[in-house]
Amino acid sequence: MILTVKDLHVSYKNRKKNSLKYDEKEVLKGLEFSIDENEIVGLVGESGCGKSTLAKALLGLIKSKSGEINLNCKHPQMVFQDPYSSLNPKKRISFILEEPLKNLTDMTSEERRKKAEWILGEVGLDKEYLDRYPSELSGGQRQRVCIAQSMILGSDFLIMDEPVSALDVTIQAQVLELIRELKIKHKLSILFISHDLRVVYSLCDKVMILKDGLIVEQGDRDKIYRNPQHEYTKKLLKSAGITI
Amino acid sequence: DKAAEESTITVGIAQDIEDSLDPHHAAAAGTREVLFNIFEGLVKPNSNGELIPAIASEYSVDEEGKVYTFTLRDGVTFHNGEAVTVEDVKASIERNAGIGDGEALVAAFSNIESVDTPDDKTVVITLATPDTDFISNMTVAILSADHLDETATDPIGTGPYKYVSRSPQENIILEAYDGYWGEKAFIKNVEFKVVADPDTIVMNLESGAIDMFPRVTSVQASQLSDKFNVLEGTMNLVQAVYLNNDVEPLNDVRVRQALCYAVDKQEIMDFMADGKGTAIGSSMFPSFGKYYMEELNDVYTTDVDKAKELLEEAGYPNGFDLKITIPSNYEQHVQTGEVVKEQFAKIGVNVELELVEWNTWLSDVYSGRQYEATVVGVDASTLSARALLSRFVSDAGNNFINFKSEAYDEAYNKALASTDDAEQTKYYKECETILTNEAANVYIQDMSELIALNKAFTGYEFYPLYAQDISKIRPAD
Amino acid sequence: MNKGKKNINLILGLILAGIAIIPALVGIFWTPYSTEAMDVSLKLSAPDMRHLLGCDNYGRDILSRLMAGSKITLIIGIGTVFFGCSIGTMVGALTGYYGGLIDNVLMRVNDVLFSFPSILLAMVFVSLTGAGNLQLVIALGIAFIPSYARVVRAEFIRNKNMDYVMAARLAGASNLRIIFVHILPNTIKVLVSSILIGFNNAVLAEAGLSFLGIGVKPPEASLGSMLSDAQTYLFSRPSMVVYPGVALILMILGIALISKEIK
Amino acid sequence: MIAILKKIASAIITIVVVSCLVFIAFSVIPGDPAVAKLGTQATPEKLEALRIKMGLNEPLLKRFVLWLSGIVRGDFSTSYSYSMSVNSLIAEKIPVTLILALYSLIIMIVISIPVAVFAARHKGDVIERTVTIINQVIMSIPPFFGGILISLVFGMTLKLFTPGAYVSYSKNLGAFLAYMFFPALALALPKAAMAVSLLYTSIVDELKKDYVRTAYSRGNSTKGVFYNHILKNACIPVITFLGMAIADMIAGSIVIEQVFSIPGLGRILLTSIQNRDYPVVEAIIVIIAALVILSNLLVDIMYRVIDPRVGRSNE
Amino acid sequence: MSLLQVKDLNIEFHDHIIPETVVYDFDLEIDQGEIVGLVGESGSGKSMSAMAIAGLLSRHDMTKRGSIIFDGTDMLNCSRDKLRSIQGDTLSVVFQEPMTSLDPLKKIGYQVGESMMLHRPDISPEDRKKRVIEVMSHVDLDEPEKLYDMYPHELSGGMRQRVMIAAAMAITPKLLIADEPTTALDVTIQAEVIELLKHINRKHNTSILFISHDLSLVRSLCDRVLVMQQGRIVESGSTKQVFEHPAMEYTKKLISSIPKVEIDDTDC
Ligand SMILES: Nc1ncnc2c1ncn2[C@@H]1O[C@H](COP(=O)(O)OP(=O)(O)OP(=O)(O)O)[C@@H](O)[C@H]1O
Ligand SMILES: Nc1ncnc2c1ncn2[C@@H]1O[C@H](COP(=O)(O)OP(=O)(O)OP(=O)(O)O)[C@@H](O)[C@H]1O
Ligand SMILES: [Mg+2]
Ligand SMILES: [Mg+2]
Repeated sequence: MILTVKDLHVSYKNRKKNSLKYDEKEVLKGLEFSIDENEIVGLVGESGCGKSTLAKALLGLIKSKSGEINLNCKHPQMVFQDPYSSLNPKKRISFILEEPLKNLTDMTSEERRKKAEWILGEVGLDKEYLDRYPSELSGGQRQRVCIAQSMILGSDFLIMDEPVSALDVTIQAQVLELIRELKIKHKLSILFISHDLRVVYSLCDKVMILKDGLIVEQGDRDKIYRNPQHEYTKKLLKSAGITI
Repeated sequence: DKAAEESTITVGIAQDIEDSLDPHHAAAAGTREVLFNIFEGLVKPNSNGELIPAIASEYSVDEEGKVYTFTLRDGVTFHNGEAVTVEDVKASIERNAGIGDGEALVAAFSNIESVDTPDDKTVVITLATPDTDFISNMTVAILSADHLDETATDPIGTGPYKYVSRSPQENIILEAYDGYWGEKAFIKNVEFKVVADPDTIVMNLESGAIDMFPRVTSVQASQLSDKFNVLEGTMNLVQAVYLNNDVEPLNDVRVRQALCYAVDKQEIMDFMADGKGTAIGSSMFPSFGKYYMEELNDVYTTDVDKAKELLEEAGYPNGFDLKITIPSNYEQHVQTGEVVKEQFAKIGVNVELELVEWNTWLSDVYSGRQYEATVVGVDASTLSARALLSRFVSDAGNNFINFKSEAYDEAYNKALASTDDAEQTKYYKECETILTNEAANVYIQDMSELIALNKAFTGYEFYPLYAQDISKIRPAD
Repeated sequence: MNKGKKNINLILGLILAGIAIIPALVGIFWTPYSTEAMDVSLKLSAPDMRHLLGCDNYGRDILSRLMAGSKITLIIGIGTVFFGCSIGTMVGALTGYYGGLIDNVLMRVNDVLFSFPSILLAMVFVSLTGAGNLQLVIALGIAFIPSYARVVRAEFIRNKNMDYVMAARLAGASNLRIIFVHILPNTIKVLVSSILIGFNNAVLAEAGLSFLGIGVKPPEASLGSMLSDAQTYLFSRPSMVVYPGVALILMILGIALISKEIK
Repeated sequence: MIAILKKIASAIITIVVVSCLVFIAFSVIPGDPAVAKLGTQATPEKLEALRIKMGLNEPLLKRFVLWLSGIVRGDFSTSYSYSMSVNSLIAEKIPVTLILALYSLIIMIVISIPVAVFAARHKGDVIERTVTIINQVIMSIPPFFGGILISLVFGMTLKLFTPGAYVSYSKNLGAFLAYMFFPALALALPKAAMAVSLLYTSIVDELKKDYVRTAYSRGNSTKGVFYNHILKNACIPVITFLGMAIADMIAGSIVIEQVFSIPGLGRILLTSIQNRDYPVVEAIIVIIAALVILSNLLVDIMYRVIDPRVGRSNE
Repeated sequence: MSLLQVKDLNIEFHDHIIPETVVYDFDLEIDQGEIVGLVGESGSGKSMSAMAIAGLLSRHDMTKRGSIIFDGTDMLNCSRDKLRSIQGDTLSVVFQEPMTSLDPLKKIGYQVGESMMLHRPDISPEDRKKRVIEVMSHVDLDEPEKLYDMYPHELSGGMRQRVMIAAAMAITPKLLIADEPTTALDVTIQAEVIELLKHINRKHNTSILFISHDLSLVRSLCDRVLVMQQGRIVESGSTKQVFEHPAMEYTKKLISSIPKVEIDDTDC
């Protein structure tokens, strides 16, 4: 098991209008799941159900209220939902890619540069992109850079938060292909977040359905797609036009 | 004069009355010149610099100069209509002398031993030591005895104008007093209007917002249209670079003399007022005719070489650094400072001008005496030479230049003691000469005073004291 | 955006600011005449070949004083902005990034400062410390801190929840590194425009203080003090008002145009 | 509502902090009010007597407590230089400055909105560029100089008013308002220029937004789109500026009052600083700070009124 | 005659030094009651063409050539007043972004009723409100009376999109242009909006131009499909024909990039 989660609760504290008190909004209400080595787990749910929150909580970017997260991976990485805001607009691609190496390893600058060139090749980009700024890249290229940055440390667990939803259909297909390849080549475990059941089907080994802060259904891909148990899963499948 | 009955004049003043409307507590020259219209003393000055009887119709002094006897004039009333009584006079003078509560408001009054009222027309003032000059202090305002404490907010006097209202930083409004005993004012309503920004004076005059402004600069005067007459008088003050006689190197008479030789008074006047003004050489200005010594003006004619020589003698062949502290609100002194800086530079004295607020000046320079040199003008509060000369006595409280000269103290005391006018004048002149020879200060000028007056008015009179006598002004035909 | 138009504004701005600033830069090293030497014979003399802009009421060469005055104005403007901006940025960055108690405390202080209009603050400060260029710079600088702090704080709050900051954190960057290496460069754009606006405000505020008589020390001059001094000659020698006025306007206008384009 | 109450509470705290700072600042700075009052007549004995009379010999803390408790009761004690209570001194002046500031606020708004809309509608034209340039020039003029120019042009040349002929509002309200128009204009113009450029940028930003297209698609005329939809949205970023503008106008009135000979708070403040008349200075600064804080509070409330999103979503 | 006839539409931008043509020779006909789909990758010119048809492209720095005849009016050459009288009346648009296409400061009710206010000035405000609430309930918005006084930010994306549709339907147009009305929405809501459009089409016989890059949606909704690539229409025909026998490489690529869910084959 690379990741096990037990009874995870996460809530946002907010000051609501007309009130002096903090208003606590519980987004995740007791999740329980695990992810195996070299496995892609799909996380599906409607917008705002807490998918991104879960991702950030798993990596400690936001505090969870209670529960247990066991992550057997040194530097877990994440590909953020929005390829436009997840790259620092003022930094060149080379800086962005080398940042984890600079902070967490003691490589020399040549070594870092080499590694950056290599990882860029892995995601199918030319090394000339190293000297560009994010604004000079298309959405698909940005998403590749994000993926590259998340992989440069060679960590074996990644979270990908809707990595393709902002992209064009044709580019979507390319990125999905890339993820498939990388998983096999680098023996990655991935938590893949999406709201597109088709995409999830085409990529993941296991699927979890999140609704109202709870996982309403989880299991092998085929089992869920063929034989959904929960009403919500059925509704999702139906509206996606995946009829049984 | 009936037509003038309802006439109005608006007089611009640069500063509001910020000390007090109570003439006994008012200190600023700008306040005194406004209050001049409201209050009178037993005697009052006229435009020739003579004291004429006012609330008193006549007075006499005994031989020795110790007992002053005043007879009240008939029919003098306060603005509230009540007649002036000997009690009022007694109360007013005792208040100034601090009889009753100790502290004299005016230094000279501490000499008063008693104020007596033998009958309801006579006031007798007895001095502790003889003083023939004491009468010049009797211009002090006479206030109503039972209104003393309210004067600051509701001034009631006996002058040609009575107080109507004021609005801080806006105006002070006066109205001609019908019951005035003397020659009544021509103009019924007077508004003293505060014009705080000197750059708007010309505009205010031209636009008709004000009819008169005392003390415009020559630049302002030159910009006025022919709607205005510009009257020229003198400011009656001693403008000088006052030197702290106590600090190095100004404690050396040669250094002070060198500075005197370095300045070019004419150049200063040229820069500041197109040559207007009167050069002076000691602490006395021309309108004090009797005491004024024109010859002192030429003791130090501009002579850079001589100045350098003196400096060398004194051990400063390369000059020295000098900080001149100037109150920033007096533009003319600042300007003078700027010119002086250049003139001193020619003899190697390197001047730094330090502009300070009036208050800082008062506390650091005037009271604290923590300064090297300053440029200001010193005026006289009474029509007496003493008003100008007393401060240079070694232990005088207001000897802010730390001047010390035994000869001076001696001459001054002799002047005080003498009962003979000619003799007294002689001693005062001796004092002036000592100031000049000792180069106590770098004397510059008695500045010219330009009055801008709308041609609709006429009759303005200059006084040798700070006074704007509106009662003499009348509409022109 | 239309490139052509952009360049015209930028070039115009550069030219205008250049006209105002180059003489000031030259003025640091050289002026045609001494800025303080007086000469009665030249008092208020009209322009001629030797004194291109004529002389002032002390017979001092106006061109020379204009150059020196521009220099002082520039120094005060830049000094003020530098002072206010560096402290304001620090305050804004820390409060914006960390939030919580620091934010509350510093922002309250900021509010207090902010509730004193800048000219008032400067007046009080100068009356405490006396006049002088350094005092002026500090006084105006303090008065301008809150505006920078606010701008930077808002940018930090906006940025700190952006995904790239989270990514940097995942990449092992420390808080200080995130503040200075990652977020700060992203506030530059906003900062530059408020720096330029701040410069203009500083120059105008200095002129205002000179007008109130608490600006630079004579005989030193700034454009503001020259302008306010020359008002006396508004009717007789309007050109004396025009020169510093135009220089001031050119300087501000030029820099404003440039700042617009940088935005 | 509670959010607003909270804002009010924090505003009050700020005012209190400001008052304390002001009092402490003026207690520790050099400069003796007694010296100021006595001027050249000062002698050590007289000074001492006056200090006792003014209460300056009391310990600082006691004076502070006295002063603060006075303020809480709305009593700002007595002016040193004017023989009257600070309250009555200031009460007379506050309306002048306030009306000047409000007047210029109105002028600013009345000028800037149509001009900004006009410029935005002609974006890219010569008109727009002319407006921008004029705007920039106006912003570059020091306020006092602008005031002098206005007196010169409208007063001396066009004779639309008499520079310096201020009439008190208590005497003749009409004449007062007529006179105040030009000072207010002088105060408003640079701010109006600023507002135009902000509003213009904001409108241009709004123009790019999708809802504008929606409005057009429903058959709105250009004017309808501008005034019905864009303007309100474009004003939101400008409101913050409004708060600052009010503060600037109150401060700017110090200078403008000087130029136009208006006896308002600014004039009193200036002379009181010179005279070390601390009760007056303290009172005025506290009042100005309170006005600024108050106007910021109003701006905050205005946000809530104009923008339904504020206060309902989190920051 | 058909409701809308577009011939040889070309759109060219001039805001850069070299003029840029973004739509070439665009041809389109829509009959009354027909639903036509327009698909293509991002930036292929779908929105531009649609905006041109709706008369919403009127900037100085662009030119349009060709002809657009809508309901007998020449949309490219008629007066602005004429254009305005059509916009929001017989021709309405639902925009791509429901989050930003509503004026954030106007109440929902105002925005839904705006076109009615502009085009039917004779309807009294009370009647208008009644009708607006009616229209809102037609698009399945719950509690329309309450919604009437709410602001856009208080609504979810799906609700906003419904509001947009309600606003477009307020005075039953002849042609509804829907520019990617579902892209920003959740799958479940997407399906509902498609149902809604179908319903409107059936009930009012409104023609719909449906723009999307989601081929599966187009497939389930439209009668006819046009495929655009780089400003040109590369393929057109009935939905069935295009999806089952795509003629162009590009179309094939588009269709193949829909992730497949092959569950149907297995037994269940
Ligand atoms: N910083 C925050 N403060 C308060 N509430 C938040 C915050 N971030 C997210 N939320 C709320 O938490 C819930 C879950 O948000 P989250 O971003 O995890 O959703 P999501 O499933 O990723 O949605 P999407 O598919 O749109 O990305 C939402 O209702 C959101 O409004
Ligand atoms: N102002 C402009 N100047 C030049 N080109 C423009 C301009 N606006 C849009 N374009 C271009 O016009 C083309 C068509 O844009 P359009 O918005 O119609 O694409 P779309 O097919 O709707 O794409 P999407 O699916 O992303 O909405 C794009 O290539 C775009 O870059
Ligand atoms: Mg998310
Ligand atoms: Mg589009």
